[in-house]
Amino acid sequence: MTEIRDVAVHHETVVPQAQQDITDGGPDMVQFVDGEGTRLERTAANTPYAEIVEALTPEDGRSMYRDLVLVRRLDAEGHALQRQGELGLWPSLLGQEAAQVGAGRAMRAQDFAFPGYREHGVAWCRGIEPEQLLALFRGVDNGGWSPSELNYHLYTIVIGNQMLHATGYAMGMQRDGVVGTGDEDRDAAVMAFTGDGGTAQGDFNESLVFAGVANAPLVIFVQNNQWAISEPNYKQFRVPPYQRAQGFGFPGIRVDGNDVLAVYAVTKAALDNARAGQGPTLIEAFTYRLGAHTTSDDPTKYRSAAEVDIWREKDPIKRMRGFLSQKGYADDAFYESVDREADELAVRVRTACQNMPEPSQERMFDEIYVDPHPVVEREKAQFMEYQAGFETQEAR
Amino acid sequence: MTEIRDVAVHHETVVPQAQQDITDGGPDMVQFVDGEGTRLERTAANTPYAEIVEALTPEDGRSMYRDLVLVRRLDAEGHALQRQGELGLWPSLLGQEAAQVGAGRAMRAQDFAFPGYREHGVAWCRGIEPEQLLALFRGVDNGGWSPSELNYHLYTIVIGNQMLHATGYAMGMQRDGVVGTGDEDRDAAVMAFTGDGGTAQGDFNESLVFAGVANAPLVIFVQNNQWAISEPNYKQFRVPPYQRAQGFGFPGIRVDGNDVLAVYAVTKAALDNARAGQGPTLIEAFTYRLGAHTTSDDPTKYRSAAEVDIWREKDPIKRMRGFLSQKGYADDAFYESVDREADELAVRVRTACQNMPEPSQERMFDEIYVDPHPVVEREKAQFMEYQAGFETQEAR
Amino acid sequence: MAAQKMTLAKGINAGLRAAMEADPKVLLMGEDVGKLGGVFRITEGLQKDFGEDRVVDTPLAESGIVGTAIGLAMRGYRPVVEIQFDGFIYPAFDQIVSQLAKMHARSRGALRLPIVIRVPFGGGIGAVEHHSESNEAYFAHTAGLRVVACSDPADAYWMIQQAISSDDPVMFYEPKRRYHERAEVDLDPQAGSILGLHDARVVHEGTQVTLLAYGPTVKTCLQAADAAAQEGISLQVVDLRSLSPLDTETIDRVVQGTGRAIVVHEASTFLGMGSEIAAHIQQECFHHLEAPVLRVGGYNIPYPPSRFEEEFLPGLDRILDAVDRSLAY
Amino acid sequence: MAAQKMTLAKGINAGLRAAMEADPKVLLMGEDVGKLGGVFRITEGLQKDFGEDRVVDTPLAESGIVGTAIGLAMRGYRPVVEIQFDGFIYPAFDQIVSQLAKMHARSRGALRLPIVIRVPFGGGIGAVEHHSESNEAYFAHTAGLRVVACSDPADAYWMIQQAISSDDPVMFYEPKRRYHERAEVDLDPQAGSILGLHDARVVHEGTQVTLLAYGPTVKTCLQAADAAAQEGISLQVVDLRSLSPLDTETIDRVVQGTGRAIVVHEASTFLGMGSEIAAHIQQECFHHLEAPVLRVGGYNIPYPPSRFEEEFLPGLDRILDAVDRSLAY
Ligand SMILES: Cc1ncc(C[n+]2csc(CCOP(=O)(O)OP(=O)(O)O)c2C)c(N)n1
Ligand SMILES: Cc1ncc(C[n+]2csc(CCOP(=O)(O)OP(=O)(O)O)c2C)c(N)n1
Ligand SMILES: [Mg+2]
Ligand SMILES: [Mg+2]
Repeated sequence: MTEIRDVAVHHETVVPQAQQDITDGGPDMVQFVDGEGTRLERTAANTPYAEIVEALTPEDGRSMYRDLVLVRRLDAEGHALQRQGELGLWPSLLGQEAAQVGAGRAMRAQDFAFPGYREHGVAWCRGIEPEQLLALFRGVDNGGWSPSELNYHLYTIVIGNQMLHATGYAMGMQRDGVVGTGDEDRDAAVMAFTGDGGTAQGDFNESLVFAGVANAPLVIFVQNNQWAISEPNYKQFRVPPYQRAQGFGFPGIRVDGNDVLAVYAVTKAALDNARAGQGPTLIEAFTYRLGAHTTSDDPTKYRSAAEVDIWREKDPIKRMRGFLSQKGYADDAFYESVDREADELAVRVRTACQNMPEPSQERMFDEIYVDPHPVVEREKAQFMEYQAGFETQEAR
Repeated sequence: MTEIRDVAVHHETVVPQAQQDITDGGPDMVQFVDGEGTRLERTAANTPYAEIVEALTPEDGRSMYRDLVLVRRLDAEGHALQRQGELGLWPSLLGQEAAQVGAGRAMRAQDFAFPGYREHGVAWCRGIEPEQLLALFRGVDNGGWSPSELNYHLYTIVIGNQMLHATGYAMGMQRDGVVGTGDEDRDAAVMAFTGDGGTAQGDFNESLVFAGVANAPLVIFVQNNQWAISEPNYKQFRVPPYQRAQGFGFPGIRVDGNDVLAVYAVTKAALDNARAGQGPTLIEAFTYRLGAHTTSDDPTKYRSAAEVDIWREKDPIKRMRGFLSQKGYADDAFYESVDREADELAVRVRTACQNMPEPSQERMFDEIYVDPHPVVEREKAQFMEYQAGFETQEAR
Repeated sequence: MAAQKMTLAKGINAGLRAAMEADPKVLLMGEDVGKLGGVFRITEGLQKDFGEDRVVDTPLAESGIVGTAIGLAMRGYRPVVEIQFDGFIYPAFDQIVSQLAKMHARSRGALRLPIVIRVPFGGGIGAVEHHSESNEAYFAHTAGLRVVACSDPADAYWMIQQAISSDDPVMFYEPKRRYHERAEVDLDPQAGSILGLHDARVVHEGTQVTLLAYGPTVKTCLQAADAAAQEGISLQVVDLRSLSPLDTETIDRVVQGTGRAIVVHEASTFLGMGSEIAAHIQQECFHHLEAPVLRVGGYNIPYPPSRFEEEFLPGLDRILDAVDRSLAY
Repeated sequence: MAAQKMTLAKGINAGLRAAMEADPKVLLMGEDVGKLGGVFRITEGLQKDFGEDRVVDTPLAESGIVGTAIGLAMRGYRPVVEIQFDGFIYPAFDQIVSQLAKMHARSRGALRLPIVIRVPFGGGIGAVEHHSESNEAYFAHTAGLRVVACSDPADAYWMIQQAISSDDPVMFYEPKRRYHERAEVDLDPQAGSILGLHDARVVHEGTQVTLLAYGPTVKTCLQAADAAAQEGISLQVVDLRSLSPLDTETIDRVVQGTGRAIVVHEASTFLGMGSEIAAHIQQECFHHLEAPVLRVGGYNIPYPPSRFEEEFLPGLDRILDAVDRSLAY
């Protein structure tokens, strides 16, 4: 008695089609500079954050610009190294520099971040050495840094997992008494990064439940780059992610992810609230993935060049440069010096990658367990004996 | 290098405490009769559903009352049978009769329901024989009915799982072309039941994602009975479940779960929308679990008698009886006849339970797989041979 | 500290209390672990004494519980997670297998996740579906985890403390149908009877056939040994205690002594613990075996409704039948 | 229909197409299965030809994918689910183990869930973590599921169709590092070479030692057999094809022939398929065995970073070393 129905299979498409304009963030979106870098008037959306932007110095602006350029160059170098066979894979952040630099710069040293796998720009702001990012993609390690040193967790590849780790870490901060004490250098918060696709996962939503219930000092930062590999937004949700938060009892904000000033301001405000004990915020940075999903992907299969062109116009670096120039905060000499620095960074990254020592094979048995483990120890011993056997053979 | 922090452990409680008044559903809640059964005026919240209530006949009202009383008696009998050792467990619906009868009666034959484990009242409305409900709790079966016969799925015990089954089933209806055709007898929708605690699960939230994206003909019916075993609402969410829906792009409605007319009207409207192709709705029925979580539970450990008393005053049967009497739709003779029917039902359920045949033990190997499976067949054969050995021994 | 008679449930409760007293970083998390003390009352009284920050009633979402426990552990805490019933661990499977088991290796030792996941497991209590599962093999197959099972009050008391002090994640299986069995527990930490967390124990000496068991079936095997003794057959019973790693030294030694082994557990036999133990023994004790290693376990079907569980669970008769088959070789 | 040369990937693609043409109730679901054709292009061109209702790009949530597939199957559909990579099946573990595996039994036969879950599995492609796992043992231990693995284009083409027409849920493992290997596929349904879905196949005759493998290691074993032949050792190679149920008739017959068996898989050996096979063989072929059943597999550590995978994966040398050890008994 299987439940086969007698109903004829329906042949019109019942799957919904795109309705959203994926190039327009709508009136709720917080924005401070337009596509040319012109500083915008106050709007209902940006007013709450205007003071934060106004407090920034020209030096802050130049420094942000520098981060954007260096991060893009680092990313381009990762991409190139993959193409040359030095890395197995590279997920490019091209187009998302402002979202990541804005978010990364809003953090304090005592805050802690949980990235996905594309957050090279956040890593940069946390002080992770660029070459450390390469180990994972070169296949020598699953992460080349110690998370506690710079308060930056390893990349997490299983979509959604890190959101709960971030929530738990934030709950730990609450128990440590480093939330809401009023001590600026002590109060801390956590940032958790994921993408538009990531919002569908159970873990993502459970993190909203737990963070909401615990009133945890957590900022959930969703980079909506319009694509989850080949799937557009309308296959992941019906309303944009920033609206998700209110249903869990805390604020959600949409920010122009290509406007570094806006991202910085919104994130800083959210982090300040979190540290002060005001609980979680969800930020949706509306941006675009200009490149392929990763070096393994071929986006021509699923999206039009025209769409990419529209977004190329919204380039976050171009906008920041326009802003600095219009305001007279930077000149060509500055831009050139940043470009030179980028060239140096590229060389440094490339050299470091090529010089990365080949790990010794028996290392794979190390640090599986903290305490001794007979199975692993036996296998390691056998492996070394076996390898030694080969070497003896070869030596003969 | 474990990440042990130097920060002293914080000793004030950081876990949030209850803020909500768990006896007041707030102004958004749809309600048609008050605690005494007096018909309420139109309010902003109930106006959209007033026509549905007004279209009900006195006979409908009496029939609803009858369902409430019979379902309560059925439940009481289940409880008693457990106490007498006839059942292993019984999860009582006491206090939730109106939520379940209102929802169950709003469904059409072609609709399909996915219950949790407490939905005896919905089962009743679907036409499941009361004794069929007992098999699971007596331990002779995992469900005593064929889901496709009355379009009522088995009980699901793993919290949240059924929400996704319901969503998939609704997606199947879309593909079958039985949604939005305008044919009243053909268009169909799905109802999915869970509790307040269930809203925390990943599966619950993923069902909102999938149903939203597919615009599936699904009504998600959350009985918020204020408790998930020993955990009150504020340990599961920060804002009530009906607000969850908007963040996923479809409407959420809170209804007085002890007001059968309101539940019926709200559910009927949501189902009509779903069948018409308007997509999902989440309904939160605000009610109260008057009994223990199950017969294994001892609620005195975690909640006050005073709280229970407040809710006993909001009894859904008392209200409906008040309404019928005030309107003159029913008299004592009617109430007595329903009580007699309830007594008969109780006897019938008890007798059926006690007469339930003991299943033959080798049946446990049947219907594990559809197609033959050598491991199960071998084990069954060995089992039967082995049993036969005992019998031969005993015979000797 | 003197010896004290207590139930297995109380043993865990007392062990948790001792661990919480010893280390303020130890937290308990789970559904209903607070005022209710858990559905089995294992955490009874602990929230009252240690507060809501250390005995945390979580939202009803197992992935969330384990995922946030991981975050708390990264922050220096030592969470002890209660899964309400065996059948409800699966929503957390991803966090356990992808993250909990791998984090130390993923971070090349930079991170440690000293998390204990307590799982009341097994059948025999007349419960409805999903409440009687034995899923230890999934986790024993998962590199990066340690998996142990206690079988009596003393082990309950000491093993839970050892598990909590382990810097590796430990899956801690509790035989729920033995929760209410009582025995003497020596509370003296110097007591000679305390074994390491991963040591097996010979709980009954015997010469002809070795029964290997853990958790709820240890007692069944002891009963089988008594019954067999009446028929003049001498059975040795080993409580494995640790499922990953296995105490293969003890296993090899005892099986080489008797030459005959039978593994007894409630889990389905196909790829259950018995298959690993049999595969190991036939490899390491090949020339000592007088008979193949036999397995007595749950049948290879989903755990049946409770009216069938007496036949489903490996009982005395099935164990003795296997003993006969082993001796017939 | 003539024979045709194609890759293993194309074999699955063509098999899916044939199944979709034969039965309008067959649906494909998964992440990126539509326009992109999946990250491995297994579903390439199918959405174009069968439409978005039958080749469904789902939201990024594996529990949701399997959970909704169950609902669709209850409504009469036959969903074929693609899990993008082995390591991403765990979020769906609960739906698979609690519901998919048990629904037929739970409903006492009233419900059938003819769902296929396709899992590209195993390592050797230089991927980052979570993309190279071999988790078949978890599902083989789960009663109610069927678990199979194809190893060449012809099996890929036929087995996927057989899996789809099975009324039971089938976990369908695809050896991703073999996707691009080509071979002749006989498209004639009457072709004598088509075995049942649960039959093992002797893919190389030999007399001294039997190698038992499935999925990606079948080819490695064939290479080992060639290499051994050059040293005058005759190895028999069996492609198990089905992991649950195992074709124990074939296994017993061939091992009784050689008296020596080695199981080779990528999964960790502790409680891997090899442990069940070894436990079975030592029981059923006890008196035929000249040597213990040996296991060559992945080490008992999480799958390592890709620069280590050549040493991690069982290769020719390790297989031949085990052959030597087996023959030395
Ligand atoms: C649980 C899980 N399922 C599937 C994948 C495979 N996968 C990797 S990235 C990706 C898309 C992610 O999209 P989004 O969240 O929008 O992030 P983006 O890549 O755009 O930054 C998918 C499906 C995964 N890594 N984890
Ligand atoms: C996945 C899962 N985890 C835990 C449980 C154990 N459990 C059974 S009922 C329950 C509470 C459910 O509360 P709620 O959703 O509010 O429903 P109610 O029982 O109040 O109707 C729990 C934790 C379960 N059945 N499934
Ligand atoms: Mg994206
Ligand atoms: Mg409830």
